[in-house]
Amino acid sequence: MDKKLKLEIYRKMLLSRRLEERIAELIKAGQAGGFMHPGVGQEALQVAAIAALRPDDYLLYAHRGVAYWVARGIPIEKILCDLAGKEGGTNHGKGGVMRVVYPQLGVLGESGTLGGCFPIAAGAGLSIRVKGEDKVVLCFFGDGTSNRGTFHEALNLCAVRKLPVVFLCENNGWAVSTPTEKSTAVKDIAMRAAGYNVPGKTVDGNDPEAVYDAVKEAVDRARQGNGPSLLEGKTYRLWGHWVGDPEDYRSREEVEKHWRSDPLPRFEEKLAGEKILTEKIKAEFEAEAMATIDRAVEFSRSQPHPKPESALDDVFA
Amino acid sequence: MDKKLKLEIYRKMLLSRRLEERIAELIKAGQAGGFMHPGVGQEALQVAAIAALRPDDYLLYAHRGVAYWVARGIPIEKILCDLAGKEGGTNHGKGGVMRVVYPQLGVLGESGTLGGCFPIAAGAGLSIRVKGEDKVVLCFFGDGTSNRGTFHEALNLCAVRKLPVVFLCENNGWAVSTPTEKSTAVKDIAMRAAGYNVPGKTVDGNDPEAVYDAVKEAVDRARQGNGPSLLEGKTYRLWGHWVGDPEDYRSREEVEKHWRSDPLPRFEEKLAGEKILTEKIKAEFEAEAMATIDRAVEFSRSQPHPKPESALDDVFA
Amino acid sequence: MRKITYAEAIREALIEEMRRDPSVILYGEDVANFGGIFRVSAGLKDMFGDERVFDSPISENALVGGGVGAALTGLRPVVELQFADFLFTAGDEVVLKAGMWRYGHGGAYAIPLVVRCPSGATGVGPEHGQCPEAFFMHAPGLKIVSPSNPADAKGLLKSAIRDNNPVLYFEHKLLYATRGEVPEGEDVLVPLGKAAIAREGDDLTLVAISAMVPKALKAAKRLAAEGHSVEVIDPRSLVPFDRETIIESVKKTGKIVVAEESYKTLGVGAEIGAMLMEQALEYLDRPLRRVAIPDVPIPTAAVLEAFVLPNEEKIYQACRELLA
Amino acid sequence: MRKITYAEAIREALIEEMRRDPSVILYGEDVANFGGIFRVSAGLKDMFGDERVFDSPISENALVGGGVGAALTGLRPVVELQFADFLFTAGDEVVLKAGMWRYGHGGAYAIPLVVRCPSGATGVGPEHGQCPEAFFMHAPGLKIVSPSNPADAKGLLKSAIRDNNPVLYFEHKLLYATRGEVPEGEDVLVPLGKAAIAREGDDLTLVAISAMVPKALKAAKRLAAEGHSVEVIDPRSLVPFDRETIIESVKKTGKIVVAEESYKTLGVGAEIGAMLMEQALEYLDRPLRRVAIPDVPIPTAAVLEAFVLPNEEKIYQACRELLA
Ligand SMILES: Cc1ncc(C[n+]2csc(CCOP(=O)(O)OP(=O)(O)O)c2C)c(N)n1
Ligand SMILES: Cc1ncc(C[n+]2csc(CCOP(=O)(O)OP(=O)(O)O)c2C)c(N)n1
Ligand SMILES: [Mg+2]
Ligand SMILES: [Mg+2]
Repeated sequence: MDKKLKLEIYRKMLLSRRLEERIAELIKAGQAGGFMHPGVGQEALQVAAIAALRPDDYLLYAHRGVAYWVARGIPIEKILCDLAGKEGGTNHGKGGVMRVVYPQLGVLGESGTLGGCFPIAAGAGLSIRVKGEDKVVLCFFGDGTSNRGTFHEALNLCAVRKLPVVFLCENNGWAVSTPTEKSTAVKDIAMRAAGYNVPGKTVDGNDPEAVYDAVKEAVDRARQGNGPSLLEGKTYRLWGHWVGDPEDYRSREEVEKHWRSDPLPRFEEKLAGEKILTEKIKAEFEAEAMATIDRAVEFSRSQPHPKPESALDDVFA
Repeated sequence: MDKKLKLEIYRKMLLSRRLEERIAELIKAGQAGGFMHPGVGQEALQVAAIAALRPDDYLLYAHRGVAYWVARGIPIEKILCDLAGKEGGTNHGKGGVMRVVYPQLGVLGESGTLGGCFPIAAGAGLSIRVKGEDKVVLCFFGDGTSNRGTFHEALNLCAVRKLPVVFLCENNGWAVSTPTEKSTAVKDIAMRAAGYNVPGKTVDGNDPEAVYDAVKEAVDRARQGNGPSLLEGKTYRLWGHWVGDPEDYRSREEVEKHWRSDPLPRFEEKLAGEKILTEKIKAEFEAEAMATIDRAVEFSRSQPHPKPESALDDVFA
Repeated sequence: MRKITYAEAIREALIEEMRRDPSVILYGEDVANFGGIFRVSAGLKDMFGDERVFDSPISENALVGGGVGAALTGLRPVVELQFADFLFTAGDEVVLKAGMWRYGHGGAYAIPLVVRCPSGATGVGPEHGQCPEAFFMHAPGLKIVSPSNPADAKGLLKSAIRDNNPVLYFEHKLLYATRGEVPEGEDVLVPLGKAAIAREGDDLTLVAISAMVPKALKAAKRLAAEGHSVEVIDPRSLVPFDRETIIESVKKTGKIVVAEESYKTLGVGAEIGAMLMEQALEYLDRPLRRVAIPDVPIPTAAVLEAFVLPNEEKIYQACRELLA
Repeated sequence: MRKITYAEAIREALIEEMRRDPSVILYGEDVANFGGIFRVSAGLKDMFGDERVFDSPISENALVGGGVGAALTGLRPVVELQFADFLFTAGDEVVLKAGMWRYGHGGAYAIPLVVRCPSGATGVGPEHGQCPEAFFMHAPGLKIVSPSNPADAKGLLKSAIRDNNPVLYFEHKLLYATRGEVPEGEDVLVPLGKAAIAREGDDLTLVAISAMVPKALKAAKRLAAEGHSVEVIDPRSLVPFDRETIIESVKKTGKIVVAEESYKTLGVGAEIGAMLMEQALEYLDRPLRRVAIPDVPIPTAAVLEAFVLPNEEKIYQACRELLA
C-alpha cells in the first residue's frame, strides 16, 4: 500500500468516525429524524476494503455505519439527507439512511432483511459474467448474518458459476445482544469457505493494510475470472447495536478492552511511526472533516422534506 | 454387524427393490394412480442407515423410493394405499405416497419442498433436548437438496445447540437432469461439515456395512448429547428421476457402468461369500417379498377411495 | 381493575403459560439475553432457564421450521420473529410447513406453534413496518390473531399457546406501551374467532384491526358528537374470522368502513366486502369504504409514511362520506 | 391462423425475446440440459449458449434474489421456478426484494425480472399444485399475469420480458398442451393490464382466471343453450388489474360470478367483490358468487382434489343460481 493510499484510508476513517459522532449527537438531541446502526470501531475494515475496488465495481454494504459510503465517495450531505428523510439525499425519503444508493458508483443499496444482499450480489456477479465485463462485486455482511440460508445458496451459486463476487464478513463479535459463539457454530466465518470450495481467509479487521491486501487479492482473483472468495475481518462493535442501545447484555470491561484496539488511533500511530502522518496533516484532516460535516448538516437542515404525495411514486418504473 | 442384521438388511433391500419394480409396472399400466420417484440403486444406503435407529427415534426420509418405509417397518399395503390415494394408507389420500407418515415409529412425514425437512429435523432435535430424552433424529436428503439455504440454517442451529440430529446425504450424482458437479461447489457434501464444526464423513453408500457403521457412530454420538453429524453415502440413481423419465440427459454408458455396482447383487454376493446367505434363504426372501407385495396390491385394490367431502377435514386439529 | 401495558400483558401470558405447561418454550433472536428487542420477554430466561428460553441464530427458516418440528414432536413452541415482515423470509416454513403439514399427512400430527410477529409502521421503512396479516389469511391452515389492547393481547396469546394449531400472533409495535385493564387469573382466556364490539352503534359499522381500533374509537367519538352512532368492531382474530358479528352489524347499519394497516388490494377489507356482497347485499345502502395503505410499500420518512398510513382523520372522513 | 400449444407459445416468446435482446437470460432448475421439467425451454441452451441458458442449483432464494441482482445491473432475467408453490420458498426475494427494492431506494433502479411459475393442481398435492396469484396481488411492486390461452401466453410473456418491472408469470400446467391460434410476428404483444372479453353477454358477468377460462366458456355455452347470455371476462393480468372492464360489464349485467383456482378467502374474487361494492353497488342486483377452493390445502388423491377444485359444473351451478 503506498503512502498516498494509506493517508487516504486514514482520512476517510477519520471522517467516518467524526460523522458518526455527529450523527449520534443529532439523534440523541432528536434532530436527526432517523435511525442508525453505528459502525464505530469497524472503519478500518470498511474503508480499506472499499479502497480495493474500481469505481465501476458493485458494492453491497451492510447495515453498520457510514464508512462504506464515505469510502466510496458518496457526498456526506446526501447521507445526512437520507438519514433525515429529506430531499437532496439518494432515495428521497423512501428508504432512510439504511438504503443509501448511488448507481454512479455501483452502490446497489441495502436489503432490510439481513442476508437479502447475498443473492443480489450473486445476481450482480451473473450480470458481469453474462455481459463479459471485468467488474467485481463486493458484498459486506455481519457474523450473525452468516447464519442466513441465503449465504449458503449464494456462495454455492457463485462458486459453481465462478462469479466475480467477494464476500466480506465483518465479524464484530456480536449480533445485537447475541455473542457470535452463541449463534454461530464456527469460530472463523471464513472456515465456511470449505463448504463451497472457494478461498477463505481471516484477517485482523482493525488493520487496514491486512484488510486491503486480502480484499485486493480476492478482487483481482475475481476480476481474472477465477471466482468468488470468502473473507473475514475480525473487529469489534465499539458502540451499541443502535444509538441508544442500553448494552446491558455485555460487560463494560469487554468493551473497554476493545477500545484499546480501536483501529483509528492504532492506524494513526502506525502512520505517525512511518512518518506518513504528521501532526499538521492530522490537524488538517480533522479540520476538513469538521468543516465537511458542518456544511453537510447545514445542507441537510436546509433541504425540504419530500412532498407527501411523492409517497405514491417509484412503485413501478 | 451381526449375521442376523445383515440378513435383515438384505431382506429389506430385496423387498424394497421388488416393491419398486411392481410399482413401476403399476404406474406404467396406469393402475397405481400415483406418482413416484424410484429409489432403485439406493436401497443399501436407506435400509442400512435406518437399521441404526431405535424404534422411538425420529425419521425424516427423502423423496426417493420406498426403502425408508420398508426399512422402518411400515406395512407395505399402507404404502400402496398411499400411492393410490386410497383409504387404508397413512394419510387418507391427502398427501399421496410422497407423504407417508407413521407416528408410532417416529416417521414424521415429508416436505414437498426440498430442504423443508432440515428445519423440521432441527425442531425435532430441540424437542428431544428440551424434554431430556435420548432419542435421535435421522434426516435424509439428496445432493441437490444440500444447496437449499435451510440446510445451512438447520446445520448451524443443531451445531450451536448440540441437537441430536444426524443428517445423511444420499449423493446419487444427479438432481433430476443436473449432475451434482454442475450445481454443487464441493465434491463431497460431507465437506460442508466444516462450516458447522461438526463431524463429516463420506462412505460408500452402496455398502450397507459401511453405511451402518457410520450412521451408528453418528447416532450414538448424538444420543450421548454430543450433537449433530453430517454424513454422505455415495450412490447412484439407477432409474430415472420419476417413472417415465425419458433420461435423455445422461448417457446409457454411465448408467450401465453404475448398474455394475448395484448394491443388491453386490451385497448378495458378499453375504453368499460369507456363507450367510444361502440359495435357500434367498429363494425364501424372494418368495416372501412377492407374496407380501401381491397381498398388499390386492389390499390396496380392495380399499375404497376416501370420501370426497373428507377433503375438508384435517386442516385444523 | 389493574392497568398494565400491552407489552406487559404479552409477557404475563408467556409467564403464566410457561409455568402451567413445561412443553411451552420461547426462542428467537435476542429474546433471552436481552429480553427481545422490544423487551417483551425480559427476565424470562432467568425464570425458565436457557433450555426453555434461548437466543437463536439469525435464521428465520430454521426458527419457524424448527418450531414446526418441535410442535410435531410434543412441544408448544413460541417463536419470536423480530419483525412481522420476516414471515416472508420464512415463507415456505410459514405457509407450506406450518399451514399444511398436518393436512398433507392426513391429520397424523397437530402443530401447536405460535409465531409472535411485531407488526406496524414506525418509521423504519418497507421491510420492518408491515402489517402482513392479509397475506396469511389467504393461506389455509394458519390461525391469525391481531389484538388491539392489553386484555386481548393477554387472553388471545394464552388461547393461541393452548391451541393445537399454528397461530400467527401479530403484536403491533405502536401498541406495546398502551395501557389498559387486564383481568387477573391464569385461566382468563379470550377465545380465537370471536370479534369484540368495541363500541355499539346503529348508523354505520366500522371494522378496525389492531392499532386501527383506538383510532377508530376516536373517530367514532367525534362522529358521535356530530350525532352519528358508529359501531366499532374489532375482529381480534382473522382466522377463524367471526363473520357473523360483522354481518349482523351491517344488517342493522347498512354501511361499512374497514380500517386496517394492510395494503388495500386484497387487504382484510376485500374479504369483508366480498362476504357482505355474498351474504348481506340487500342490507347495504352505501358503498364499501376501505381505509388502508394505497398499494405502495411503506416509505421511511415521516411525512411520506403519514401520507400512506390510515389514521383517525382518514377513518373519520370515510365514515362521514357514507353518513352524509 | 396457425395453431400451437400454450407451451410452444411460451417457448416461442422466449426465443424471440432472447434473439431480440442479448440482455435476456433464462435459468432455473433443469431448464437447460433437460429443457425444463415441463420441457418448455427445450433446445434453448443450444440456441443461446450456456451463459444465457443454464441449470441452477436447487436454491430458490438465490434464483429469485439473483434475478433481482441481475436485473438491477442491466440484465432482463427470466427465472423459472419448477412449481409456482416455490414462490413461498423465496418469499423474501419475491415480496421484499423484487417488489420493494426499487421503491425503498427511491426509484434509483428498475427491476426488469420475470419469474415463470408453473401453477395449478394436477394430482401432486398441497405443495406442487397451487395457483398462488392472490397472495402476490396483495404485495406492492409486483406485476402479475396469468394467461389462459396460447396467444395470450405468448403476447403477455413478451410484454413481461420487455417490462421494466418484476413480473410473476403464472403458466398453468394443465394448459401447456392446449392448442390455439397464435399470430406470428415478433412485435405482436398483449399489453399487461388489459382484460379480454372472452365471450360477450348481457345477463351475468363471469370472471375467470387462467385454467378456469375454458371451463367458464363451456359453462357459458351450456347457459346460452338455456337462454342465458353470459359475459366471460379473462383479466389476463392481475396487476395491473383492468378494473374498468369488469365494472362496465357488471353495470350492464348486475350479476357477477368469479371462478378461480385460488383459496376462497382473499382470493381474487374478494378484491372483485369489494371493488364492485365500492364502485358499482347500485348496479348489483344479485349477491356475489365465488367459485374457488374452500380454504383447504390441495389434497393429492383424485377424488379429493376434484372435490375442492372449481370446475365447469360448479361454475355452471353458481351462474344458474344467480340467473334463477
Ligand atoms: C432476516 C433478518 N433478521 C433479523 C433482522 C434484525 N437485525 C438487524 S441487525 C441484526 C444483527 C446483525 O448481526 P450481524 O450480522 O453480526 O451484524 P452487526 O449488527 O453485528 O454488524 C438483527 C438480528 C433483520 N434485519 N433481518
Ligand atoms: C424447493 C424445491 N425445489 C425444487 C423441487 C423439485 N424437485 C423435486 S426432486 C428434485 C431433485 C432433487 O435432487 P436431489 O436432492 O439430489 O435428490 P434426488 O432426486 O437425486 O434423490 C427437484 C429439483 C422441490 N420439490 N422443492
Ligand atoms: Mg456482528
Ligand atoms: Mg441426487
